[in-house]
Amino acid sequence: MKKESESVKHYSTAIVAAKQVVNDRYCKLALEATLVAARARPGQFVMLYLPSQYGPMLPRPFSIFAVERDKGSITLLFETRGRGTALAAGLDAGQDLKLLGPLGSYFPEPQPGALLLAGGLGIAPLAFLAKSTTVPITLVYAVQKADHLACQPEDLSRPGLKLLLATEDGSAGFKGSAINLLSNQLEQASALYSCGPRKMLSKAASAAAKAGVQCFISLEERMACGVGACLGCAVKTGQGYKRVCSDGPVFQAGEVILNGKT
Amino acid sequence: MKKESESVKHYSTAIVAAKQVVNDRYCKLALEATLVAARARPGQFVMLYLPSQYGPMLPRPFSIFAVERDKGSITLLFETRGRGTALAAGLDAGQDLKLLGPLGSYFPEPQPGALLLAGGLGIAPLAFLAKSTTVPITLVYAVQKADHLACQPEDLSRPGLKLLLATEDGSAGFKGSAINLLSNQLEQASALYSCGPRKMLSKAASAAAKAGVQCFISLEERMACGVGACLGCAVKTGQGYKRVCSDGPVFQAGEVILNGKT
Amino acid sequence: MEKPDLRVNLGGLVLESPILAASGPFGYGHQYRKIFDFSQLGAFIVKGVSSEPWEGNPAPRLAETASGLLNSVGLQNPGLKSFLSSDLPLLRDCGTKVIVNIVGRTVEEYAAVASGLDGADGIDGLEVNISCPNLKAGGMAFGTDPDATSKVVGAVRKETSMPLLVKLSPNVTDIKTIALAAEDAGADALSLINTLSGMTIDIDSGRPFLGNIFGGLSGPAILPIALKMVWQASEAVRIPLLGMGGITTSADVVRFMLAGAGAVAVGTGIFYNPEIVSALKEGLLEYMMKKKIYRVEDLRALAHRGGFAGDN
Amino acid sequence: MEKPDLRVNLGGLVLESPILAASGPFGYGHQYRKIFDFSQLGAFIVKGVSSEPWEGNPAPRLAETASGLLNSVGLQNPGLKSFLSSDLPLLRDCGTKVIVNIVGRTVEEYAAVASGLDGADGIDGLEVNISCPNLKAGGMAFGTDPDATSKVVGAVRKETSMPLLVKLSPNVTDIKTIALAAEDAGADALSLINTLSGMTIDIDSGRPFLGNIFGGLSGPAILPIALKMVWQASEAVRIPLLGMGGITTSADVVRFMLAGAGAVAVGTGIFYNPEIVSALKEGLLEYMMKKKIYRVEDLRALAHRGGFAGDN
Ligand SMILES: Cc1cc2nc3c(=O)[nH]c(=O)nc-3n(C[C@H](O)[C@H](O)[C@H](O)COP(=O)(O)OP(=O)(O)OC[C@H]3O[C@@H](n4cnc5c(N)ncnc54)[C@H](O)[C@@H]3O)c2cc1C
Ligand SMILES: Cc1cc2nc3c(=O)[nH]c(=O)nc-3n(C[C@H](O)[C@H](O)[C@H](O)COP(=O)(O)OP(=O)(O)OC[C@H]3O[C@@H](n4cnc5c(N)ncnc54)[C@H](O)[C@@H]3O)c2cc1C
Ligand SMILES: Cc1cc2nc3c(=O)[nH]c(=O)nc-3n(C[C@H](O)[C@H](O)[C@H](O)COP(=O)(O)O)c2cc1C
Ligand SMILES: Cc1cc2nc3c(=O)[nH]c(=O)nc-3n(C[C@H](O)[C@H](O)[C@H](O)COP(=O)(O)O)c2cc1C
Ligand code: FES
Ligand code: FES
Repeated sequence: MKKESESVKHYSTAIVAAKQVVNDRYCKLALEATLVAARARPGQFVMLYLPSQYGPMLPRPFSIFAVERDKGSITLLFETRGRGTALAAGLDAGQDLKLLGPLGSYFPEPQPGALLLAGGLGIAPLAFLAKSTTVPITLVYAVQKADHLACQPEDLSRPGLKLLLATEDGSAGFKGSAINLLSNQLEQASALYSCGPRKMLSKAASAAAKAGVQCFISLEERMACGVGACLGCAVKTGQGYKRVCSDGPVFQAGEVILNGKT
Repeated sequence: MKKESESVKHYSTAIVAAKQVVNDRYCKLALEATLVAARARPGQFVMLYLPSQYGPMLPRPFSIFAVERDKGSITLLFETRGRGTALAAGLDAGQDLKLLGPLGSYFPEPQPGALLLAGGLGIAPLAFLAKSTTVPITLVYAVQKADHLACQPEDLSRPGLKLLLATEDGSAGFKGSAINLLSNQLEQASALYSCGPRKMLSKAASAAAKAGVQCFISLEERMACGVGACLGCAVKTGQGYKRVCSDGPVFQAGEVILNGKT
Repeated sequence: MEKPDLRVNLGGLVLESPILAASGPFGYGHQYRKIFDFSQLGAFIVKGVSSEPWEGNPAPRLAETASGLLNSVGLQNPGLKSFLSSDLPLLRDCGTKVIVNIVGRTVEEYAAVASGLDGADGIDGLEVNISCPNLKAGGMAFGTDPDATSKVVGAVRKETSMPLLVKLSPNVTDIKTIALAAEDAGADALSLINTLSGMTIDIDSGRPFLGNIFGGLSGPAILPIALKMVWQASEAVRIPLLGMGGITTSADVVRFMLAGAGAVAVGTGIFYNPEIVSALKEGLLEYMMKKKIYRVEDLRALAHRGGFAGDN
Repeated sequence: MEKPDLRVNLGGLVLESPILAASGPFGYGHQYRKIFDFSQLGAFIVKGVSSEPWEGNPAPRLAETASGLLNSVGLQNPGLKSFLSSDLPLLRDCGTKVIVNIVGRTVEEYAAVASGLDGADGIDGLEVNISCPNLKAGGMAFGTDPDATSKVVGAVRKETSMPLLVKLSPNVTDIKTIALAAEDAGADALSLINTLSGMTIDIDSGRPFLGNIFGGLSGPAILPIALKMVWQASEAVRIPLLGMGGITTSADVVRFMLAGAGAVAVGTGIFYNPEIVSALKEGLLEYMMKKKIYRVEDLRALAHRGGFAGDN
């Protein structure tokens, strides 16, 4: 994966251009943030400073899901989970908030035949990656059940993209684990790009290693600064702890240790 | 003053019937709260549990400014000062919130010739008191300058009420300290009822004592429970500390110690 | 589905629910009896009682801080006699067990209150608050020194055969030493934590805000500190723990139990929500059903034993 | 109107502003130099440096709590050599003074870092973090014992003639004893407070949330505790104090100064608002103009001397 260029962090005011409540779990937020939109690369994220009426709150990291460079806007896709995402889901068009970004490393440009594996909300950076190129690639999008599709297949489709859905209960697409679906595709893949739950990443990385396919993964960890200063977002690697926010979130799979005491 | 009847505390849901932003300092909030409206007496207060999006917050005490028993509603009048009042001013008609009340002691019924002295927001309980009776009384309403009239004279007027305004800068009514204005009125007064800053109360109480006129004052103190349990809202009296929330807020002036280390 | 069993044994006191009212915020109880149903409580802990009346501190006594509350009530109380004649009768038949918190400025004073309360009708247990300043030893709180802790607890233990809780101060370098001293001196259970010492300043006057300058910090702000002290105490002693400090949600209740508390108490939380006790109890039941834990005792100290099986 | 003078002398360091960056949250500084202007800072305190590299603690290392943050970074750092060759050069000409925070597991380690840093180009002072576990004395932090404090500070003092700050741990029964020990052993100023020890539990897994189980609590939640310790230390010692713990507003800055701090540092606050340093400075200036205080030194410890005249 590529290192963020050191000069592109911006702390600036963004304006909510549009909010779309996908369903009671998921929400899309389009933000006018010209500089971020101009520079964001797939895999990078932003820190959102949500205005809370009572006391300060840590900013929340969100992957960039889509970019409209002409409009100077970026879109985030998130699940309403705790306080931060509840506040984010409560924003309305026209409100402003602070934002820091684009942050972190990004995916290398996919070559023809690249295979993308998204688990759950892991779709956010991979949707951006899939749209950032026109070469033929395959995107496997795996969720527990059809209800958990944060993003509809028609939103993802583009010429040259082969989209495969997988659900654990079979309520949409392939029934069963994404890893099973993956194994059939891996042999021919030029590289694997993945984002999602740790356990899925770990299995995907092993499968890729076995198949001799390069694998890039995007990680999540609790964050405070988002810029590599506080050393809070540690992930264990062969060379000691690295920072998810600035050494990552995109790592080469072989670099990081995903199992055991991390 | 009279002690609250022990059985009338209610913790219930109130609905915002109307909000009126008087100006950038003051705000009126009408709440549908049937049981409170039915039982509230002038001088009593309610605790407002303001819904805050981030973490818990202590409830805020507010005097009851007006009651419309037929509509089952009460009105509060407040100044936007800190977090709590900012949240209160941000409420909109139709929203609900929790409320505990009516709480505390209340003023004895005014006899003809009663004199009421309100300093600043001290107008809230005295406006209710003035409207609760039809006997002829005098209300002195003192503020720093005309801008600080949280409540317009026409809102207060009723047959039999003599309203005297005082401002420190002369921008409305009598120019100068309310206490000067008071001294002319005290001799003929049947009793003095006062609410406002401690220093004003203390001077008013001395003047009343000198004139041999009974004096009732309403106090404020930081509160947590509002019901007399936590002993947080202490005021020094001849018999040790009393609780503003349940022994007061209305006290006989002679009872409490208003100066020095309290 | 089976309804979970919430009973716990707290140092000999069998309680119907592990959620108690902490000493202080609820006062002597009668004010809140009109507001929520006391039978929802595992026990009610009465505000501190001393042998003679205490006047308390000058106003203001309360200041709100970020997710916290500073109070400097100063253990104002009407004294033993008045408590027994005026307050205790109002608590009889309140629907739950009654534990009385006792305070003193000397070992003798503690012993005197304990002796005066021992066996009184309507009292089920005692809780010794050792955060009071030791007048004979320069004003440091008894609970900041293991020897002073031993002496107070030993003296009270002699005066009562009731279940005896000892309430620890968090303002110490090492909670384990104090916990052990209290256990060795005869405590049946430990309550922790009391408030952390703090202050605030009014920038307008340039003076300390509280009349007493210093106050005790309670509320959600202190929860992580309380949780750690419960964790540590549960590794140091064998007697049961009553965990408290900042509880406002049923997740907080669960956290204290997983850390080692057999039961918990809510204090400042009652100010935020007068219906908190039933909300916590409902939330705890829901959690237990979801986790298929049928006896609340089984939650106790689970986090020391690796948590739940599997990797949720 | 005259523009207030913000200069302060912190143990021999003359600073242009009394608002500093606390050790840790800003790391080694270069990441934040792109985000805010370091010349707004009175000084920049670098994250803890040890003689050899420290790996740090397992993930997760951060947990948000009510108005607070738990961290268990574990003083991960690249060690003295790498700091001098890779990090320090990036701080040269950063626009403000640089103070380096030093950590160790033995007295010798502390002395070794101090000796290695002494006189290095681009360093204006040292800050000894005595909250580290004392490996030779069972793992209790040096800063929880006056003798251990003396030894560490004395050893470091011998190695450097630079201004020496000693950073106190709040996890103690009596901050005054430790403050005095540090002063007697040669500190030029004291920094307080470091984080309070705490923890949290993931109720879903039933296990401690942080990889290291325990972490340090910072942020607004701890401000009242920090303020009291600064108040107490300022009554115990003569050397200047650098106050910190939960600062997020200029009112907080003022509170620490009124309580006795000559200067303050902001830590966790930078996470909430990357522009906090200039916001605090502006707010402080506004307050001083309003209060007609023209030298920030005049605010120091004013609350001990009765605050402002009159009764606002
Ligand atoms: C690089 C990165 C990219 C992300 N992209 C997305 C995205 O595109 N869409 C999305 O829905 N979520 C994303 N997340 C996770 C998202 O940040 C959390 O879901 C969100 O912070 C939850 O906040 P909350 O206040 O609602 O929950 P709370 O549980 O109240 O959060 C409490 C704390 O935990 C942190 N936190 C909670 N869950 C996570 C998590 N899984 N990872 C990191 N921190 C967490 C929060 O930041 C906060 O500090 C991303 C996380 C990272 C690190
Ligand atoms: C019995 C009683 C009746 C009151 N009636 C009115 C009224 O009718 N109109 C009105 O505008 N105000 C009234 N007040 C004062 C009102 O409660 C405070 O202005 C309000 O709490 C400020 O809250 P805040 O969150 O906006 O300010 P903050 O400063 O953020 O409040 C912080 C804390 O201080 C407390 N507090 C702040 N100022 C006061 C004060 N003067 N008295 C008591 N507590 C205070 C708050 O309750 C809170 O706990 C009354 C107070 C009491 C005790
Ligand atoms: C207003 C108030 C009064 C208190 N009084 C007492 C007391 O009399 N005796 C005692 O042992 N603890 C007393 N406490 C401490 C509480 O019982 C409890 O230990 C502490 O507040 C932490 O819990 P919380 O955060 O849930 O309030 C008091 C606390 C408050 C806020
Ligand atoms: C992520 C993080 C890392 C820290 N690292 C250090 C450190 O290396 N050395 C040190 O003395 N203090 C360290 N601290 C403590 C801070 O300098 C400060 O004393 C404490 O956080 C309280 O201030 P605050 O509430 O403003 O953050 C760290 C704090 C945080 C939050
Ligand atoms: S969040 Fe601070 S280093 Fe990554
Ligand atoms: S506010 Fe609790 S006793 Fe008055």
